[in-house]
Amino acid sequence: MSARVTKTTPHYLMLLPFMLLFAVFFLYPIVSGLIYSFFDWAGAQPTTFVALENYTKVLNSRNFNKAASNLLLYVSITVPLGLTIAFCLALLVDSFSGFWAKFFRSAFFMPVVMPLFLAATIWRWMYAPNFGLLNTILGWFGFESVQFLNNVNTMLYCLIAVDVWVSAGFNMVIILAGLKNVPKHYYEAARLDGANKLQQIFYVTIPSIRPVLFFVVTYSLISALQVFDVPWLLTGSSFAEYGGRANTLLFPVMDIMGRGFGAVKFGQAAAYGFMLTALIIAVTAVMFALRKKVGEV
Amino acid sequence: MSDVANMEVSVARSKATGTRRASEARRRISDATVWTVLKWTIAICVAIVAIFPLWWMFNVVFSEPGVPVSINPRLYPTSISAGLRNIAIIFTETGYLRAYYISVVYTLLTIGGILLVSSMAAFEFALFDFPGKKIMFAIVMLSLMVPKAVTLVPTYLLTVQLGWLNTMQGLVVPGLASAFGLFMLVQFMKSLPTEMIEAARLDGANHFQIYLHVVLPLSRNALVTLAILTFMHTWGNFSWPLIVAPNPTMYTVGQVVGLFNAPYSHTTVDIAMTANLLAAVPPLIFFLIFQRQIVEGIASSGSKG
Amino acid sequence: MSDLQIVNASKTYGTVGVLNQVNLEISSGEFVVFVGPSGCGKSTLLRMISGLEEISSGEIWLDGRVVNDVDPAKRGVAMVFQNYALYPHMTVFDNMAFSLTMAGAPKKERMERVEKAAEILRLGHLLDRRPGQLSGGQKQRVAIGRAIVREPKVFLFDEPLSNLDAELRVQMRAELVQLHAKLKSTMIYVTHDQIEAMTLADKMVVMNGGVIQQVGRPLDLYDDPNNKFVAGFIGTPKMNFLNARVAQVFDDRVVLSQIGGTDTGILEVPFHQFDQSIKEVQIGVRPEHVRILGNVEPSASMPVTVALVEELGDMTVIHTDLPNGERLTAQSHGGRYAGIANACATVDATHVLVFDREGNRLRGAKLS
Amino acid sequence: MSDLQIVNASKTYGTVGVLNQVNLEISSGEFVVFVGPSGCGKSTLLRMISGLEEISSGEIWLDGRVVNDVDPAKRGVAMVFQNYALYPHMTVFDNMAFSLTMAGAPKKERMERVEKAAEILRLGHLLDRRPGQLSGGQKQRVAIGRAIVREPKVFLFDEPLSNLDAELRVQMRAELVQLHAKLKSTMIYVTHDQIEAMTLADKMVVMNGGVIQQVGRPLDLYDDPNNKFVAGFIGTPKMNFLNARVAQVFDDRVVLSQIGGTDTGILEVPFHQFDQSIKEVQIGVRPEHVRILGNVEPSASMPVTVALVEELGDMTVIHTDLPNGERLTAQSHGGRYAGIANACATVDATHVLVFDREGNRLRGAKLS
Amino acid sequence: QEKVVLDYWVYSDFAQGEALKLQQSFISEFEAKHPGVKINIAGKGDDDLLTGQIAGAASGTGPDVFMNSTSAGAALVQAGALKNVYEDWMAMPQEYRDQFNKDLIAMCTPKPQTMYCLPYTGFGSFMFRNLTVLKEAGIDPATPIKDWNDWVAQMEKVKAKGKYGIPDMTQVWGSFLNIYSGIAEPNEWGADFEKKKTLINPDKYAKTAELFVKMKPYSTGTSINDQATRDLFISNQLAFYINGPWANPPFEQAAKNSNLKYDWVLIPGAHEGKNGGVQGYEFIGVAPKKNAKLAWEFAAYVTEKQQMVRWAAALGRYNSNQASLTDPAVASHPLLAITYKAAKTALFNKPPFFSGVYPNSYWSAITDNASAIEDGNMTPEEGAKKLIEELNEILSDG
Ligand SMILES: Nc1ncnc2c1ncn2[C@@H]1O[C@H](COP(=O)(O)OP(=O)(O)OP(=O)(O)O)[C@@H](O)[C@H]1O
Ligand SMILES: Nc1ncnc2c1ncn2[C@@H]1O[C@H](COP(=O)(O)OP(=O)(O)OP(=O)(O)O)[C@@H](O)[C@H]1O
Ligand SMILES: [Mg+2]
Ligand SMILES: [Mg+2]
Repeated sequence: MSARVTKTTPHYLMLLPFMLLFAVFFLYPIVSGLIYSFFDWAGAQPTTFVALENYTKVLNSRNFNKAASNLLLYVSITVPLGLTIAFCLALLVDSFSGFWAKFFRSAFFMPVVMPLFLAATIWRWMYAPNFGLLNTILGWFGFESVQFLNNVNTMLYCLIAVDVWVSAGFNMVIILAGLKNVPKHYYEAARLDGANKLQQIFYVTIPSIRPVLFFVVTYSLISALQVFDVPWLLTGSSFAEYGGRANTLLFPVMDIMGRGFGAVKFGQAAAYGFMLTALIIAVTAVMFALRKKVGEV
Repeated sequence: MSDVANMEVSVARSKATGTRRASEARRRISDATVWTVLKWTIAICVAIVAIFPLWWMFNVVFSEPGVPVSINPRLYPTSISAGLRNIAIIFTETGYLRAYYISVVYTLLTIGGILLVSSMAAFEFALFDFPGKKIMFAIVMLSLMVPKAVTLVPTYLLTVQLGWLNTMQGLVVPGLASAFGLFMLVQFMKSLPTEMIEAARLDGANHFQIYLHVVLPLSRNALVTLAILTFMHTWGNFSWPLIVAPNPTMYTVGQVVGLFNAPYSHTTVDIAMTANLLAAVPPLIFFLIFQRQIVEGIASSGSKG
Repeated sequence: MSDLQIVNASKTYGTVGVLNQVNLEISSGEFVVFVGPSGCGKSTLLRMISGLEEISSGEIWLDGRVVNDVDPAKRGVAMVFQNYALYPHMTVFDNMAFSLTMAGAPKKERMERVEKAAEILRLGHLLDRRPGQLSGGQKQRVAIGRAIVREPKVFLFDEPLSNLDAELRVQMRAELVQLHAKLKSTMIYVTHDQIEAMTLADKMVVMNGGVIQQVGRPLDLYDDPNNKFVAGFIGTPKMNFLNARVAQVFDDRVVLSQIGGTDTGILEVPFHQFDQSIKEVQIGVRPEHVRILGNVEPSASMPVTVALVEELGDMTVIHTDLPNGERLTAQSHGGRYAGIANACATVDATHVLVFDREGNRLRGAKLS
Repeated sequence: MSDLQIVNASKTYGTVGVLNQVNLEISSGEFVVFVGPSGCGKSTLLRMISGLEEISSGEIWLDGRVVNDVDPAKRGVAMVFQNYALYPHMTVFDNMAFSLTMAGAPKKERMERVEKAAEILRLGHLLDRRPGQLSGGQKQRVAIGRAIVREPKVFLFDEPLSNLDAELRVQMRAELVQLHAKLKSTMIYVTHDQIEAMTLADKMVVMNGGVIQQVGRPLDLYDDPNNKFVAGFIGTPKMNFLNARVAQVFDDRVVLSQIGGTDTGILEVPFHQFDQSIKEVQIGVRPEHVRILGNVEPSASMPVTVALVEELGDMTVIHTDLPNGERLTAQSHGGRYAGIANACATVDATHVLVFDREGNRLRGAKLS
Repeated sequence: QEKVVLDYWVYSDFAQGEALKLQQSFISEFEAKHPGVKINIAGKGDDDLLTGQIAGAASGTGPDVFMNSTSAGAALVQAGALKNVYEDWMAMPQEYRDQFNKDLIAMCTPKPQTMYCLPYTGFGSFMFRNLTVLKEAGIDPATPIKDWNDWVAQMEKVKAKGKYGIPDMTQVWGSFLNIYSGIAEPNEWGADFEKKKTLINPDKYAKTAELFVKMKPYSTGTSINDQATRDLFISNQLAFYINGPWANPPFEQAAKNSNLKYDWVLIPGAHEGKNGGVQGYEFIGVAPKKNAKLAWEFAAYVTEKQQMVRWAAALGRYNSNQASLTDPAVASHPLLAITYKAAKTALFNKPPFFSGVYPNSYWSAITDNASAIEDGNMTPEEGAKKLIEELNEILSDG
């Protein structure tokens, strides 16, 4: 018994710093956030227990459905699109070698390195009506100026473009690393079997890097569900006013921030946050279940 | 007679094969060149799209003052001296240098802390079995799914209770138990050969020495990758410093830049852009120095998902 | 001094038994080789000796004390891993000195002991390199060097040569023999390469399915195996096993018939006091004791069909099929195969081993 | 029909030449084996034939047409890779049917052809499994099956057995022989395992450093190698090479002396019209033609020191050192080594090969 | 004697350049009068200021004395960041109290005996005109713009020369209000939090929306906050630009560097004699903390006439200390003069202050509705009706 204890002690000692910090600075705030979500809580003022009122208020609020449907649409486009592009970029970089491979890899990764507020400033300029870069180019082809960021039909796609631009490099690098691990023989066998480039991608590359893809998909999903800063900056949001025209770029986390710091309803913000958490956990669980079903190679 | 005929036939045939080969070769070459041209075109275009914003900002900073920015696309720098003047203004007339200092210290301490704390934990989670391991790891992973917006205020209140408002430890310590970092390192360390650790055990290394002398050095790529990602994340972290270190003596670069970006700020575009550009420089340098490791590091962490 | 006793050692993973009641004695200075097919538990046994694997039941005695609960590093054993497990981030010197560093030995001592080991293994000029800059054989030597530095009582090797190419293996084998002669430590060596086992072992331990099948000098196992498994496992080409009927039993020999399903397949095998109750046996014949003759058919020869001839220069291996479908392989030296399709085979009865239906060796009673 | 000619083929990577002016003819139905040390260009040559590697100069003709620029899939060749390259995410059936799927063959045809191949290889019951659920030998067979399904004119094998354990290798070797007999296709096989090469090849191609050293039947290469490389490469234990002086030349023999640096090391080697200008040669003697004698010292025997004895059951290999430090290995069968340390060695002069100082074989003039 | 340290938070532009210098001299004067007191000034961006104050109030560690926009006042009241300074206020001499804008004092005192702050600086919006563009379009800047129709007519002329008339005024609630204020009265803006009803007058809203529809062809499509809009103005592409005085510095610089010629006028109203415009104020508040007394004294000091005169004179910025604005040193400042004029007719930005927190979708509902009408998705009348319903619904949702 005591031998067992001494044997496992070093493990817990090594874990201690992390778990202690984690418990204090993550677990405790999460738990207290969860508790606050059942209270009417406006910062310093005394809190009163309101049971599930915060949750029902959020669920019944005008913005909730809008934010939820925005999120759904956004996630269902940006994740597949972003990953497809990242995947293509990875293939592209993989087809180079030596200096150029490194060069393009670094170049494509650049947006990941750049602070977001910078990226947003520049994209707002690119999207500007009439004189923005995009509209200038459209103008050359005789198209009318589009108010990209103020038109409910284009706003979401503008956001997705920026989002893909920001995240593609990161996903690309991960996929690229996966590509490097695919044994060359698979491709050679497929070539001998008469598979063309596209078929090689579908029959060899994708199945071979499935674990990497799983990681990338899951991580992208989790991040996309928590989307916040890009639409916030792109719409020039403030706590008083956010979400862009007709709330087209309103997402749950934005609303959480707004309800907290704008309307000073932290209880509602917390309730909202935990509903989102539940959604994220559900999505992740589905992902893991799917992986089990498909079977790990 | 028949010999002659044969000869002719064979000549004809060799001619035929000759021309067919030539045309085949041509087709192959043209296929190849089309593909190559396409490949390069796409790659260069994407590279431009990726790098352009930074380039543009650089040009805005290094341009003749007073020329409207957004309707005269700046494709190249026009005035180096103006840019230098802008930079000088930023450094002399604002607390930028101090903010640089705070940000660098904040970032480096965070990186150091995260690498240390999460590598120690990852070492245990990835390589050993002990009671409670699964449940602890699961809880840590679940925390990844709670949006930051929810915990921001409770964490802040806690930090205040600790008396860490406007202190470096207030900035750094609450972010050290990074679930993402732990996850990444665990994935990487799982792929380390167990023999290496067993060899060290036989060589008399104790638990901590195995971590220090064997596992840490072997995880170098993953650690560097985590360092880069942490650098970018910490450097760009805005909301936490904002509420936990509101004192101007503790402003980070992000906050100072925020002052320039405020809608009612008096500053002109080029000055604001200079502030922005200067904020982008350190992560860029950090990335360029360490970018080689990032692929290998992420590779082994990603592949096991 | 460094005697090793393994007493009733078993190992289970969950409910799966991997080693079953293993008993083994190893004396100081012996070179012991564990052989057996993949998955038979060789590595597990070795790792139990090293202390890396816990022992489920039983005891391991080293130098007269039970070491079941002694820390691996304190048992005085050193291990060389299959893939060397060199630390890629350290130089050869640091790799070799690692255990001393961990023990806090002063620099001077480290230098001395590493250099001594390096000299033995001719590694002196490589001490500053990293493992990545070494060839396979050099890595191998560094891995051994790391073990030598610790001056262990017992060396443990887990298939240390399996990653090397054929030529290097032959060379490293010779070096190991010399090393053993020089150090005179106990060495325990795991392999599934027979030639390695036969050439290196003072004592060979044949394992199968978590059970020790036989322990002994290599040639004793070759000549006098305890059961079909050992007989078949040792020797290439593999021993032939043929079913036979006991036709007649004499005091000093037994007459077996129906070999290969033929009437002419009759052998008089020298055997002291054969157990009369046994009617069916299997015989084991090594290919070198089978002769394939041309189409002549002497009595006591069996008709065979030649299935495949492998001419390997000096040696010719002829695979034939007996009328009942059993395979009979013959091996001959020097001559070249004449190219016959139907032939006759004779078996040297004095070298025939007899097994019961369960595969256990039947031995004649010892003459008192 | 599927004749293969390789004409002046060379391959360079950048400035590094890997294959140098290779010329080779392979007739339909032949089983050709490429052997050679690691890095000699075997795989490269094979891959050039398959079309996976481009040819730098020269031509490859298949069935009377140059295929240099033909797409790999359209050459009618199939390749079996060292690590099988089975797609882990597909069932055995899908793996085998992959080429047909790519070609858009209808389901029925796929079923038929895969089943036919599966029958040949006894894979019928495995078609629904994934490669991860197969043993090494089964994977190997699936890899071959995938090739068979394509009904290629030429099969290419790149060390297909090197990942299998010894026993399975022997077994698979036999299966390959049978397969070749059944399909009668041209097969080209790369290995660096001699036994594999000798047992499988109709024609053996020995390569070294990107150059073909000799082409011929295995036993011809064994008995009559063109140079020291081929002589040394084929045969285990390796042929002994000893320096010798030409003492006397007769019309039908040559007398060599100072073998092993000893005065008694004198051999009269049958040789028709030895070139008188040559004074120094090297002789090659296979271990089986060396005999180690007890302490008796007959004339024409050389004193040797026994360095290492490897007793492998039927075979005993004795490594000895000659007085001048040259190594002389002897091999004997049947008997057991007596345990002498100082001994004498004799060499069978009729089996001695003579090489010049550059390692090229010196052959006697043909008798007209 | 222990040193008392007061944290003093201001908008970022108060902690930059000229403004900072002035603030620091106020501080040192105050410190000189109160030995043992030290005041730390910190500048913050808009949202950051609010975030920090709310978080600070929640933890009791916020700034001691701070400014913010009156429009954020209600949120700060709710967060408990503001001390009731009614008694301190009443303790001040009458003469001091008379210096302030009466309306604002009323706004700061939403309930009897409850006063949350001292009104501090402020702004009024007006219209910048690019004289080069007007000249090109053949418009005489000296003739005042009579009403909306006149205004639109001018824009048409500008557009005929290929230039733009005005930014898109529907994108930001502030720019919307700049137009709406040209027709509405103070009691037709804001919300009644008791009844949970908006005060917007639907008819006047519809009129405003009609104007948006008319202006649309002449609009740049960019919002007033976009850099592109300012750049258009600087590069003589845009005739009218409506914003507060803070927009002036870049124009001033451009006037120096690239000969921008511009002036400013009041924002045209729907009919002659009426002008549009928005006035907004910053207040200075005191946290309910230990040193609230001293903090109050400091707040009272900086808002006092002497300081506000210096402030207005140096920066040309408006404030709520009416007495200071009439000071001759101040009245002559051109920017201040126009602001002062504008503020007389302008509507408050988000009234009523300090009583109810506007739900976060209130303001975007207005701009969304206006944009939709501008885009032709609804008629102005339909839109107005819908908007009122929507806003009332939002208010009652809480
Ligand atoms: N951690 C484990 N959990 C469960 N079973 C295990 C574990 N380690 C080994 N085994 C099983 O124990 C048996 C013996 O394994 P061991 O590694 O000792 O075999 P081996 O004789 O060394 O084989 P090889 O020659 O392939 O190395 C195998 O059947 C293996 O599957
Ligand atoms: N892509 C390449 N670039 C440069 N050199 C190469 C490349 N591929 C092979 N080589 C070199 O060509 C030579 C021949 O390689 P090849 O693979 O044909 O050898 P091999 O005979 O098959 O050896 P092995 O038995 O080890 O498989 C080697 O020296 C190798 O280093
Ligand atoms: Mg093993
Ligand atoms: Mg090869």
